[in-house]
Amino acid sequence: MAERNMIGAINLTLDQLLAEDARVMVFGEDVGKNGGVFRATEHLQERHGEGRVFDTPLAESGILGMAIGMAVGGLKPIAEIQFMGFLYPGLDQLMSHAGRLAARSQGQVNVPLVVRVPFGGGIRAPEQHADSIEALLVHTPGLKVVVPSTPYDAKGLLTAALDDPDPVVVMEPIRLYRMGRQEVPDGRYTVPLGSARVARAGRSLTVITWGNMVAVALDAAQALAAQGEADIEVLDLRSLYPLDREAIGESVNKTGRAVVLHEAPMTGGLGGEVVAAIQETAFWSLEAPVERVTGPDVPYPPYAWEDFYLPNRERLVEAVRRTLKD
Amino acid sequence: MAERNMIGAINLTLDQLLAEDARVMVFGEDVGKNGGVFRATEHLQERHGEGRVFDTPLAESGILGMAIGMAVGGLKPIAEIQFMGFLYPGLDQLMSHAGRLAARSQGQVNVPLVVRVPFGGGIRAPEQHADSIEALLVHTPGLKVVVPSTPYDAKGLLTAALDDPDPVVVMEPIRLYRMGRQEVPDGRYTVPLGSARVARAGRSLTVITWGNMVAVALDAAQALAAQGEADIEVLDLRSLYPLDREAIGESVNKTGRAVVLHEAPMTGGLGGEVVAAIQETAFWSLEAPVERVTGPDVPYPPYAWEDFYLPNRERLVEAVRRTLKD
Amino acid sequence: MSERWPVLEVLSGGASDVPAEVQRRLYEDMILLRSFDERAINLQRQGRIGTFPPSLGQEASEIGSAHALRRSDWVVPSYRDHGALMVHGLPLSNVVLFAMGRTPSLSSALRALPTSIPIATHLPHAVGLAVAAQKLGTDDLAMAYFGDGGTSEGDFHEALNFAGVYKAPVIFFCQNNGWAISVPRARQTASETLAQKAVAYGIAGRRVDGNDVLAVYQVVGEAAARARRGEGPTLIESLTYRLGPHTTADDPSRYRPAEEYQDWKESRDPIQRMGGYLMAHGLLTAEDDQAIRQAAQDRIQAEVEAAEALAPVEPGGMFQYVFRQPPGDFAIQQRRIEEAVSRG
Amino acid sequence: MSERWPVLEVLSGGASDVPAEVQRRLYEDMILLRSFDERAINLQRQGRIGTFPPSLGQEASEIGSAHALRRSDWVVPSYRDHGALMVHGLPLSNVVLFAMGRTPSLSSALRALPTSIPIATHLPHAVGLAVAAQKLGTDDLAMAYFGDGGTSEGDFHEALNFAGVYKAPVIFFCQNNGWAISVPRARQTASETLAQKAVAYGIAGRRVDGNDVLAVYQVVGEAAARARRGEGPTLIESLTYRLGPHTTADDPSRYRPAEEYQDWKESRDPIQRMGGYLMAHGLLTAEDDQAIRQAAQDRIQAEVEAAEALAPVEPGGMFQYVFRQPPGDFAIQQRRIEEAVSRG
Ligand SMILES: Cc1ncc(C[n+]2csc(CCOP(=O)(O)OP(=O)(O)O)c2C)c(N)n1
Ligand SMILES: Cc1ncc(C[n+]2csc(CCOP(=O)(O)OP(=O)(O)O)c2C)c(N)n1
Ligand SMILES: [Mg+2]
Ligand SMILES: [Mg+2]
Repeated sequence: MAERNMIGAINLTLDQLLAEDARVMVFGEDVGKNGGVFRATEHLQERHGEGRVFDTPLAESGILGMAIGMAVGGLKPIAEIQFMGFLYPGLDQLMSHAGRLAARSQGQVNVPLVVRVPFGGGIRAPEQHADSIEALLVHTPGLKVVVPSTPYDAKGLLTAALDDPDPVVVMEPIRLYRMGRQEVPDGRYTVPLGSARVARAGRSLTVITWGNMVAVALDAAQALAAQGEADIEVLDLRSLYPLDREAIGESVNKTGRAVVLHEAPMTGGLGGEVVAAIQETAFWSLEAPVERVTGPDVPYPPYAWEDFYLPNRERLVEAVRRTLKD
Repeated sequence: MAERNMIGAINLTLDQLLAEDARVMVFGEDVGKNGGVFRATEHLQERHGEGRVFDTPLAESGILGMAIGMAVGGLKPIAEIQFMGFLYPGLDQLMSHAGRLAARSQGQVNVPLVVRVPFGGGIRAPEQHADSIEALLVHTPGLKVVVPSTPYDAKGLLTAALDDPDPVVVMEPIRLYRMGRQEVPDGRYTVPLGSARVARAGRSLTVITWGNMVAVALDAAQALAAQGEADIEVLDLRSLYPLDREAIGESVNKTGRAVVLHEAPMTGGLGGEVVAAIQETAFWSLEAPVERVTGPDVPYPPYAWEDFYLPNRERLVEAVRRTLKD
Repeated sequence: MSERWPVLEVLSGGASDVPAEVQRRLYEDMILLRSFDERAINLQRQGRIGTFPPSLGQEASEIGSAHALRRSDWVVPSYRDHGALMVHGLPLSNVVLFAMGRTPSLSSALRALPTSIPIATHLPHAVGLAVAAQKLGTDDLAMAYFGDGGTSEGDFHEALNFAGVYKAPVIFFCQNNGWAISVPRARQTASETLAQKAVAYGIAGRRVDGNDVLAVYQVVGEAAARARRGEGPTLIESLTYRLGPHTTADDPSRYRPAEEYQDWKESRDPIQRMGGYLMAHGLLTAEDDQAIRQAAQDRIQAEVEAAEALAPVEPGGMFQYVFRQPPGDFAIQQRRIEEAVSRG
Repeated sequence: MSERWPVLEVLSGGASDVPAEVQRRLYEDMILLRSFDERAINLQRQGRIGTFPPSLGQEASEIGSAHALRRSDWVVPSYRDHGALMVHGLPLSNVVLFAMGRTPSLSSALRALPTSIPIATHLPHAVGLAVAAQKLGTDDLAMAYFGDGGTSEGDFHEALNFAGVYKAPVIFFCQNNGWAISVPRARQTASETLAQKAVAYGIAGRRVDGNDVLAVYQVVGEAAARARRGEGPTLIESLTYRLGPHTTADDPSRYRPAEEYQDWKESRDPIQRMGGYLMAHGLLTAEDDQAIRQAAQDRIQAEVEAAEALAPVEPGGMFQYVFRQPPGDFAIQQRRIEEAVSRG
């Protein structure tokens, strides 16, 4: 067991998955010699050969479409899309095919595909390098979607995604790749799909979030605790589809108040689904309206505006205070 | 003024818009000689010439990408995507470009584009001919999205979409194309974007819906009224982005209870946004949890299952009863 | 340009070296397919099935191409390829069930993907299947079916480009039937032939008379042999014609010149041509022909009856196959619908 | 195949008939671009700007191509085309502002789209702009810029195909700089040249020495004349080389052979080649050269200062341009953020 950051944990996991099963293939743009633009696949081509770890032409629909065929054909593809903002030209393959082939074939075919996609803001990147489109994927029938916020979960969820017989998109928060280290077991383990994690237990209010925003929530919780203002529970969803509605209900039934936090634009964001889930599982416990703290309904802005765009501790604390007041 | 069905109203509107402004162009797959697979563009090529009404190659990204360029270049394109289930390969153009070009250019460029897309179920069509992906479009910054449920609104919203300086997707409910007629003025009028319509006023509970499902809601409301069970208000959103949050709040603050009804799958569907909007505008009036009656989280099934998939009067009535009981 | 892309014909030449029993089998299957499509159109008119896409006129392309494959090869079909799938082993009753809205596609336990309705977006899957065959060390290949309209989609491009880069054992079999619903081939692309699009990917391109079943059989056989030898992909343009409507919901008289249709129907019908050829070479008599047609009718009747004999569907069916490991939500959603059904 | 796709060169031949002042202007602009890129890399190292994509080595392609256009033509650029935009009229201070994260793109009041970061998906826009010019009855054209990697995207295909069908006045200017980040041209596609991809669309294809500014100027000029005459689109493959990193965030030594780089740098530098040519033809002296370089530095200094002098951004800026007619929600969302900022 060693301390690793998230990118190190992912690199280790890919290395181990490649080693344990010859059917595992890792591919995408610049994943070979270059080791990926974030170095998630560093040294993997050297170790496992060009037949197993390889570059593709620059075409996201081609990558995902080929990956689907490979999965059906008996391999275990792990495809990388370089940034979530470049998943758009490949969405059709997920929406028309990856998510439908099992149903379309009445179970004759299934698609054990893993797609890794770095996403989210906070690194002062150029345009379209910081998008978060989990809401679109979660609304796509037939897909599973997970998002780790710790190195430990990054390894466990990626391994679980590979083991899962259905297509799974693993969203990796770019800003967390190198932020903080954690003990990550060397051996194989999985974090089950569909299970949220209580990142901090508390009694006054539940903040429900995922990805980058978990750190913001923990930070706000600590600040509010330090001032003796509130004892916040932070629920890290980890799995966006399946959604752990039970964990949501349990937490909000306990605290009676909730704020949903995400970086994607508000309207049509997954926050709405979480609010609806609260409504359906914890209505009678609710003591105040559920607020959403999110990015505004605008394209992710150039980085001079990034700090205004991204929900931060201040905005979350204000929302928590409003929600506690009611 | 004459009685028209929705497809007739659309055909008339396109004809008039083409006649009144030489910059208007109508194009897509099979819209020319064939008049469109639903006949929305029937006779338009004959009347306005091949320069104004024309077929494209079979490529949705090409259609929308070219349309964007045409809009920037000084034309007023009205592009047709044959079915919403075939919008997927063109989504990138809406998500990476149509919705961003104004912001990306800091207002130097704008995209006065109209995209017409037949959508939704109920006509026993083959696979992928019945999808409803409004939630994906509404979550795309920079796009506006409208959906008529009457011939009158079909004309007024389409005209308003053309007048609007921003990109607008007009979703047309296939099942309503030829279902029922209504007086539709011959002259030009608009139905403003962003304004919901009270399709039926009532006091006991609000059903919030759009498109095909408006008919189901009105039907259920009538049944419940006939039995003296409840007096349902039906709010037809008409405009999904901008969303008329005021109308939602006003209605639910009046009735104290709401059910959201849509045909798309539940998880991540626009129903969540509506529930959140209610939470934010009418929490203190709520006397029962808001329920959602929607399609299940599965790909739209083959038509033998269509009646099980689509929300219907029975399911809505049950949800209303549950909500009234609390 | 087109002189660089000659159209392979066989029927117009001398005797073929394809074994007589294969020739005969090709003919029988073309008749079976034609008879099936005619029957399906009838069933649709009677309201017993829904929208149906017949392959009338394209029998030589469908049957000839599929006969050139092995059962272990992957067929990656579009919505119009029940003919090819039938040759690959698909029971015709599945086609009826599909048109009855009881399955979302032509799915089967064969080495075949379910039929794909979105145009050309299945082509990358064929590349992936071919890459899988390659990496798993077999000499199987994948063959994707699509139409002239399909060549315009971005996925056509991405698939052929990937296939070229990986030298994948894949055949892109394009049935150029002259029309994409109402859009004629000449408005689909300005390239003189579709085969020449292979140049863009550094792969082989071939044109074949798609109404000449022996030529189709030969050209696909050659491409398959090349693929198995590791020489990479081939794009085949099979020149044929859709004699029927696009689907039973379409009316081609709105857009298609009557003379064009008459010409293809009267002088280039693939079944007549092969029938004439077989008779000329002493491989078929009028009585044989009669027997083949009768056998086809009988078989189709049995398949239709089998499909129609099935019990109505249950709501649970639409949840059943979406995931191998479904989420907990499914049980709740299914129960709610079942309750409504049992009340309603 | 490549003998069918000869590479146009001019500098290696005799005297050009391009007017001397234009030749000189091409040289000056190449120096300006090179100097700017060097300065930008420096600014990035000092933390004064963010990630920056230099066009080091591609100056002849950028400058030569843009000079062949009229101001009323549309430029449809990728992220690396500040050089072409500068020629079209873009102030260099805009480039600095972009790299400072103050604008999402290089936007301007010119007949140019904002730079596009997603690869090749801007090509259909060029077709649309060209179609608009056509329908509005002008003889303007649109020119899209993109790289070798861009040829793999589906939108490349759809754009070129639409352009062919509509005979649109559009030029597809592909800078084949050998690499798409770390992926070499040979792994991007199996076609021997990129120009030959034109065959797939029935349009013209040309190859040019992209480090020969006079050749680039000529080939684009010819394509533009063809487009204005209504003879349709041209795909141009401009053979060049990226001498710098992909962006300042990239380290090419990880993937690129040092010898390849040395070769291009030492014997094929576009600025050295044009400088030598001008001197050999008596159009440039060493003193001129010195003065040109100094003028470039001065101009760049002024542009950087102008950009850095601007006041910090306000939160409202990110809402300002999303819609011409923004929804009511915007005011509420903006106010909430402004309140948090003023409290924080
Ligand atoms: C992505 C997509 N866009 C549009 C359609 C609607 N559509 C169905 S078939 C068809 C024409 C196809 O023509 P072609 O590829 O030539 O095949 P054919 O039907 O002639 O066999 C169209 C436009 C679709 N199924 N998928
Ligand atoms: C759709 C999309 N996918 C991936 C990327 C990430 N990316 C940025 S530049 C680049 C390589 C581009 O290579 P090329 O087209 O040759 O242009 P060059 O950078 O060499 O000028 C990649 C993969 C992107 N910007 N857009
Ligand atoms: Mg066709
Ligand atoms: Mg390049």
